[in-house]
Amino acid sequence: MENLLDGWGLTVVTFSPLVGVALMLLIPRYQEDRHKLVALVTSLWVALVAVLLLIEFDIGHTDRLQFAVDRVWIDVISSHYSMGIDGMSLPLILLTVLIVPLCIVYSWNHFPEPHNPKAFLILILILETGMVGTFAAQDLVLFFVFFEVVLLPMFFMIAVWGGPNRRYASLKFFLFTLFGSALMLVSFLALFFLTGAESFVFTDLADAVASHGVSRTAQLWIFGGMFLGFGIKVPMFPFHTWLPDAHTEAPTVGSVILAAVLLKLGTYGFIRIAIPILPEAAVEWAPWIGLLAVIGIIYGALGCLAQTDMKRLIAFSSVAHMGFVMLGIATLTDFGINAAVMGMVAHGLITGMLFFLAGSMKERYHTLEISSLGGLLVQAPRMGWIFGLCAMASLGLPGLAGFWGEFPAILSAYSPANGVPVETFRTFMVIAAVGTVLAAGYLLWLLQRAAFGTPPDEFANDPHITDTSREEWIAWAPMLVLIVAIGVYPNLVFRLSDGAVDASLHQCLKVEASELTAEQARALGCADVYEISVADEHGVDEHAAVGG
Amino acid sequence: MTDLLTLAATTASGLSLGITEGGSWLLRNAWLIPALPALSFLGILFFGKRMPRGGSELGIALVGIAFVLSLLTAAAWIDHRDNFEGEEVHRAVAAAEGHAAEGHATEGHAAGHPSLAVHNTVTWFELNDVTFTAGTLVDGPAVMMLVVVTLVSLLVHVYSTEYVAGDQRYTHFFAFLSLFTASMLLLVVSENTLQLLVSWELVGVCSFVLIGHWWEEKPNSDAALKAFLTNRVGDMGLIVGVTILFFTVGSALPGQFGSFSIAETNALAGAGRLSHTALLVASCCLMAAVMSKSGQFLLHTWLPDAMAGPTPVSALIHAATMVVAGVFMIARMYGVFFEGFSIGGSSINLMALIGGLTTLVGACLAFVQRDIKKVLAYSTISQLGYMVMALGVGAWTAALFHLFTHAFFKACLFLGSGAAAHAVHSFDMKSDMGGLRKHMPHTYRTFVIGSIALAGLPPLAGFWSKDEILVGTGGWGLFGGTGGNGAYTFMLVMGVTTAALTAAYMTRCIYLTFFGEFRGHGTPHESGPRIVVPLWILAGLAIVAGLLNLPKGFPLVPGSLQERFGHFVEPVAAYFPSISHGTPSWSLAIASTLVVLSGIAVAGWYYFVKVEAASKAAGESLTELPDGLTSRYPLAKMGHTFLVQKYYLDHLYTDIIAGGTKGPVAAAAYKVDQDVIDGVVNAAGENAVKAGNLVYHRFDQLVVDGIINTSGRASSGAGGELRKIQTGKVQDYAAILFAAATVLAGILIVIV
Amino acid sequence: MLLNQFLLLAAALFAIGVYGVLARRNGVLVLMSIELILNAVNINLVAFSAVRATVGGEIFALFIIAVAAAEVGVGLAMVLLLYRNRRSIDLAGIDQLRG
Amino acid sequence: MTVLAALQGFDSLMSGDTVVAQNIAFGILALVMIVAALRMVTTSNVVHAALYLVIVLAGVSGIFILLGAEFVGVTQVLVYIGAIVVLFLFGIMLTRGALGEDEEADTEKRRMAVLVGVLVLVVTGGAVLDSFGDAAVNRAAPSLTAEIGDTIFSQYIVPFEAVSVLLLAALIGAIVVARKD
Repeated sequence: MENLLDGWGLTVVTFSPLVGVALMLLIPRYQEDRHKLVALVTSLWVALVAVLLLIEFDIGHTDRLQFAVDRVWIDVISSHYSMGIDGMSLPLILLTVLIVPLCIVYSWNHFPEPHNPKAFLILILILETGMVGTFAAQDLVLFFVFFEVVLLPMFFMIAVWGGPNRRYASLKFFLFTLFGSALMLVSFLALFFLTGAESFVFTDLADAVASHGVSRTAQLWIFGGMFLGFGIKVPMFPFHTWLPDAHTEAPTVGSVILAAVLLKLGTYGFIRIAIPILPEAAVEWAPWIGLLAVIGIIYGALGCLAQTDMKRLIAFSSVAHMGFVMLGIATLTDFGINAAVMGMVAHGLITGMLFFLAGSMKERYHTLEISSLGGLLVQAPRMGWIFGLCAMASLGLPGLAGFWGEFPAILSAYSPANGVPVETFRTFMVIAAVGTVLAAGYLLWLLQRAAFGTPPDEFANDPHITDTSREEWIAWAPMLVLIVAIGVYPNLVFRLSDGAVDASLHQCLKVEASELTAEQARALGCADVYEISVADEHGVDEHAAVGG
Repeated sequence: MTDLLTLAATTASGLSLGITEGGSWLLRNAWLIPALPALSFLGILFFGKRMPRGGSELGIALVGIAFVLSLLTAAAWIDHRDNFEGEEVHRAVAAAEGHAAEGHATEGHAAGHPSLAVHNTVTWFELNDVTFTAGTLVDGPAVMMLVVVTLVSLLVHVYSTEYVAGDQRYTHFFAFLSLFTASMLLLVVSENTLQLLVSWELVGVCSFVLIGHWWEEKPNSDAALKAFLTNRVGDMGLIVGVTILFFTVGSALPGQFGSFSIAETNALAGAGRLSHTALLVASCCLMAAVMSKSGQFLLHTWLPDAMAGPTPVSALIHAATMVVAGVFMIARMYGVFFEGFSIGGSSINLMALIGGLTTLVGACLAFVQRDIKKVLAYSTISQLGYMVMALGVGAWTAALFHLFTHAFFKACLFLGSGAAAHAVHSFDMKSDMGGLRKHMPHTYRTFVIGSIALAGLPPLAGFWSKDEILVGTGGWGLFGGTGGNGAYTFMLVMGVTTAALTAAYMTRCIYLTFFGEFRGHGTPHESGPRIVVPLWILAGLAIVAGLLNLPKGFPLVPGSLQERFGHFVEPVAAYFPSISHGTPSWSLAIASTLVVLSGIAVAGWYYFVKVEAASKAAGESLTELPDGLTSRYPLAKMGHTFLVQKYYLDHLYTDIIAGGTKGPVAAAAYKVDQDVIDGVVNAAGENAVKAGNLVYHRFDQLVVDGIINTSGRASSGAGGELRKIQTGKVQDYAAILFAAATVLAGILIVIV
Repeated sequence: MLLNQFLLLAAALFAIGVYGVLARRNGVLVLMSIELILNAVNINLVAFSAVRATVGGEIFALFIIAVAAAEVGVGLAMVLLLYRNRRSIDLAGIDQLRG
Repeated sequence: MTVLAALQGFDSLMSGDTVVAQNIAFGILALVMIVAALRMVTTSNVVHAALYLVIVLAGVSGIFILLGAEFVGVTQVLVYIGAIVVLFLFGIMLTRGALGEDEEADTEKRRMAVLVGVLVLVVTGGAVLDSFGDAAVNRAAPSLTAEIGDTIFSQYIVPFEAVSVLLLAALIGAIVVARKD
């Protein structure tokens, strides 16, 4: 078992959903039960292998790349089929592998219109491959391939099973992300050619950048390209307008997967590719990313307050949440990025649940207009209280997972990595704290209008507003348990991600600038990073000495 | 912090923290006390419906056990306080840059044995080689609060089995009551600020759920929302304050990224190792949190609305426990506040000012309320103001003692008002009450005892604690008493006037509720034993509690019995700043009693004489003189409406700030989002389409197609011409054939 | 004797043959002119065979004679058919295959 | 230019004695053939044209004999004159002779034909004169028919068979095309 997982583990996890898809293609369309069975079995099998990976995972050194496999893939462009996971990618893979079977169970006997379970389940499985692949890829080209593979099924899911103006929404989603990833690809290539690294694997690129010392402006531009590619996916402030449309139009399962995992590809891209490979550029960009993140928080919250449609409100809330995650990343500190990883996992679970709830309410009330909802707690008490719990988790109540995503981010914003302007980040911290209040505002206001009060007369004695059904319970129970478990004992995630985050951050970002003498700085290879911070603190003369 | 510190026996290098790992089993395992109600919460949540008494019996049982445990812990603490000889924990500290010598920390203690807090932690999670611990820090104030919270919670549990009897969400109510008690107890024993923050917000959530217990009606859920959001505003301050402290402590400890530990923070603050500005900013932020949680002046608007919740909830949460969480937090972090607001030296600081203002504001507003619970709510606000003012002027023990006594008589008043309202099915004194003393004797007697204690007449608890605070202000120095930490004369004046106002509005309340004719419908009758017994227990405590802290030099009682409360509760350790205690003065005691009596007299005269006569003359039970003072003078009238409008603060918050952000600002932001950003995107889309059309119609059709078409036409034209050659005659073909062949041959020859 | 004499003669015959093909309206006469052209070619062949004193050219000439015979056979058959259908063998009138 | 070269060639011609006889014979034959050919293409009477064709073919056979290729000359007479011209006569007879005067094509067509003919003559003549300036044809002995036979059945056996097949095909074709039914 030991070596089997080591060599093949990741490839199995990534590609077995495709095997499932192949199987399902053989089965004719009208045998729906068989389709559902195959899809569920495949996703459970993937989950099982992932759990095996977790068990075999060496908790001691989460920073090391484990289960790595590295074969030459396309030698012409020297890209390797190199996969591997460490502390940062494992939690996200586990999240993906958990969400997909739950989605399949959730839509067991109420598939969205037009009724075509075969195509729907195939799309979900392809999505799963794309997502797991992206998190496990250690090669830029491979990463980009999986990054794009994810795009298509989601486009079709929105375009085919979406709401009224799904065409506009799916097209907007597709073009927006494609635009971003095109720029990202340009910067990947620029990175590869400028540094002359011998392969696209992250580690080679990082060493190449470190040794060759690509010119600062080039680094800035490359980081800019990546920032745009990932920023659109996150989504960050100015590039977020595709998210509300995509969510309002997507079918329930579609928006759950979109919210739970797809948004994480962007942030994961930052912490896996952008920051480790280009630390100097990261330091230069950090204040801008922080600024956009903070604007995102406030902007998302205000957006939520103005919404009339529940799903659109939840979509805006995830803009705000991802703002916190990006703030954590922008600080470039251990704390911040750990908070980001935790934030990703927590947001995935909580917003996934919220979208599940929105979907169930849409099935019962056939509308998500908040003004026509109400009295959920009267008619469906259990679902009402689950909705209450998720709202509380979403606004960052301590004791639930949301808090551990937001609080350390705010904490780390107080003292960002050296070279990053401290005062600006402290103002960001205060604004983010204001964000938590706004978050409480819009969520509880939603809870009050949707759950409290008495049901409006049109639904008062509506027979099929039933309480949570069996599938819903099965689909939701694991997520609820996890939300509470991670909330009470956050070490579940921190233990995994801490080592990896520590390793991914460049030495110069972490070490205290003041304690470092000039020679040490040059030895560590962060002359220019140090140079930046030096220029801030010690004035020009010191700078000249070190820079020389 | 990291599995604590050099357990050096002697006071070796480094700062002593005034905490110990030793102590009796009970003190070390104080985490059991919060764990029990948490257990009962889970039990009721999952199995409540199936229990015979709907889960309340489990709740009462476990809170009862917790109460017994707290009593035992108190006993263990009393023993530990005086004769615990274990070693004190020390912490290596960064080189002191020119701060006062090591001695600063130790000399400040009053004489006597140092009270070492019992410290017991377990690692919660690790980040960036910083271990975050969760654990308990048991010392004087913690033990006191444990006892108070568990006692009041137990009585409220018993009380609400009858009060909430018929409610359809009976089990749900008890579940959250237990969760609230658990989180409050967790807050009380929390060892570090992170744990404090967590339990602080948990308590906020429980109050949200309990206030909104009857969430069918909109006002109830509005009140719950308002309470939670105002608390969240305060929590914002708490988060920022905690962050600042985390990193300031981190910079003072060598090789340490940061630490949440309360003991460390206070000890370092006390030893002057933390920068004053950081402490000041942190104290202001934490003050914001206190203002929201303990209903201080600017953020108090949620407390009166919180009365929308069931009365046991108001009694437990909004009188005895949650609202004092803010005061307890100040007491807990007193090292930071003492240094931050430099309470020791100055004549006025933010905390004292806010406290004083709140007392006055609360008392004035209590005058104009119709709803009995609102009166008590505003009175709670004003008493909390007292405590915060006491802490602001440095009278730490007086504040905690007042908290202790206030918990009892305020809970008694609330439960009494609940009993009365339960009987007449309404809270409105003016329309539905009056003359209840005949129908509900027990409630009447306990209510009067509670009011006397609240007003502060000598034998009862209120007098002792309020007097201590007034002494503590040090302002009385002008009249012979020695001041406490600073001459806070202004605070003294506010304190005394409030004492008078308190007495006055309580007399009004008693008259409107229990005297005159019964204005309601139906016949009110005394509540059952499960309500009356808790009332009597609390009334008894209200009487007895004052004796716990008799001032020094009190004639009748031997020295060993004086100031027991202060002795056991006030910590004498490194983590607690050295505060000077004012010496009580007889003249102040007499003066304050006279002021209280005058308050009662005025109100009594107005109601018992004038209104009684007017109602006798009018033949029906009046609640105020028809042409009273306020109706005659426009200025008084304006003052009256100003008070009734609660200083228009509510209007300011709900409509302008909350309504503003909710309505127009959010709409504007969303409009920006839709028009500007989406506009940009859509515009980009449309322009792309337009450009596409332009390119298509202009360029593509005309130019490119043009070329192709012309070439097409040309070729067909040419084709047409060439067709003529195809005459069909063989000879012509042959001719062309030969001609072409020869021409080609010719060319070939010429070239080759 | 100069080789040129024979080649010039062949060229002349060839030219007259071409003229005959192009100018004459009678199908049979056109065939005759074709025979003329073929003979011109034969002359060339034999002339070259003589210059090289090999028999290759002569053999080829023989083949050409055979082919010419076949060709006349078929040609006349067609002309006959044409005649039967159109009562006239005037080549100018046959232009159904016009473009 | 090429014409001059040709004239010089002639005077060398005149000098030799045996050669002279041959040249005279060639001259007469050539003249007769050219006149007959011209007459053939210009006469309006089809039968006359056929007869002129006979004269030309006979001239050609003479030329062959002059060039030493007796076997070919004899086959020429045998096949061409004997068979093909007779065939032509049959053709003329079957198509009722000239049906009146076979008047010349309209002048425009004839002028074009003359033009093409002259063009062909000039180009081929020029090419010939230019490339074969003064190559002489003086055969030691006429070619041996045996030798022709041997090479036909050794080197050219494939074309020989092909021609036989061709003749068969032509035969059948002619019959099929010209069949009455």
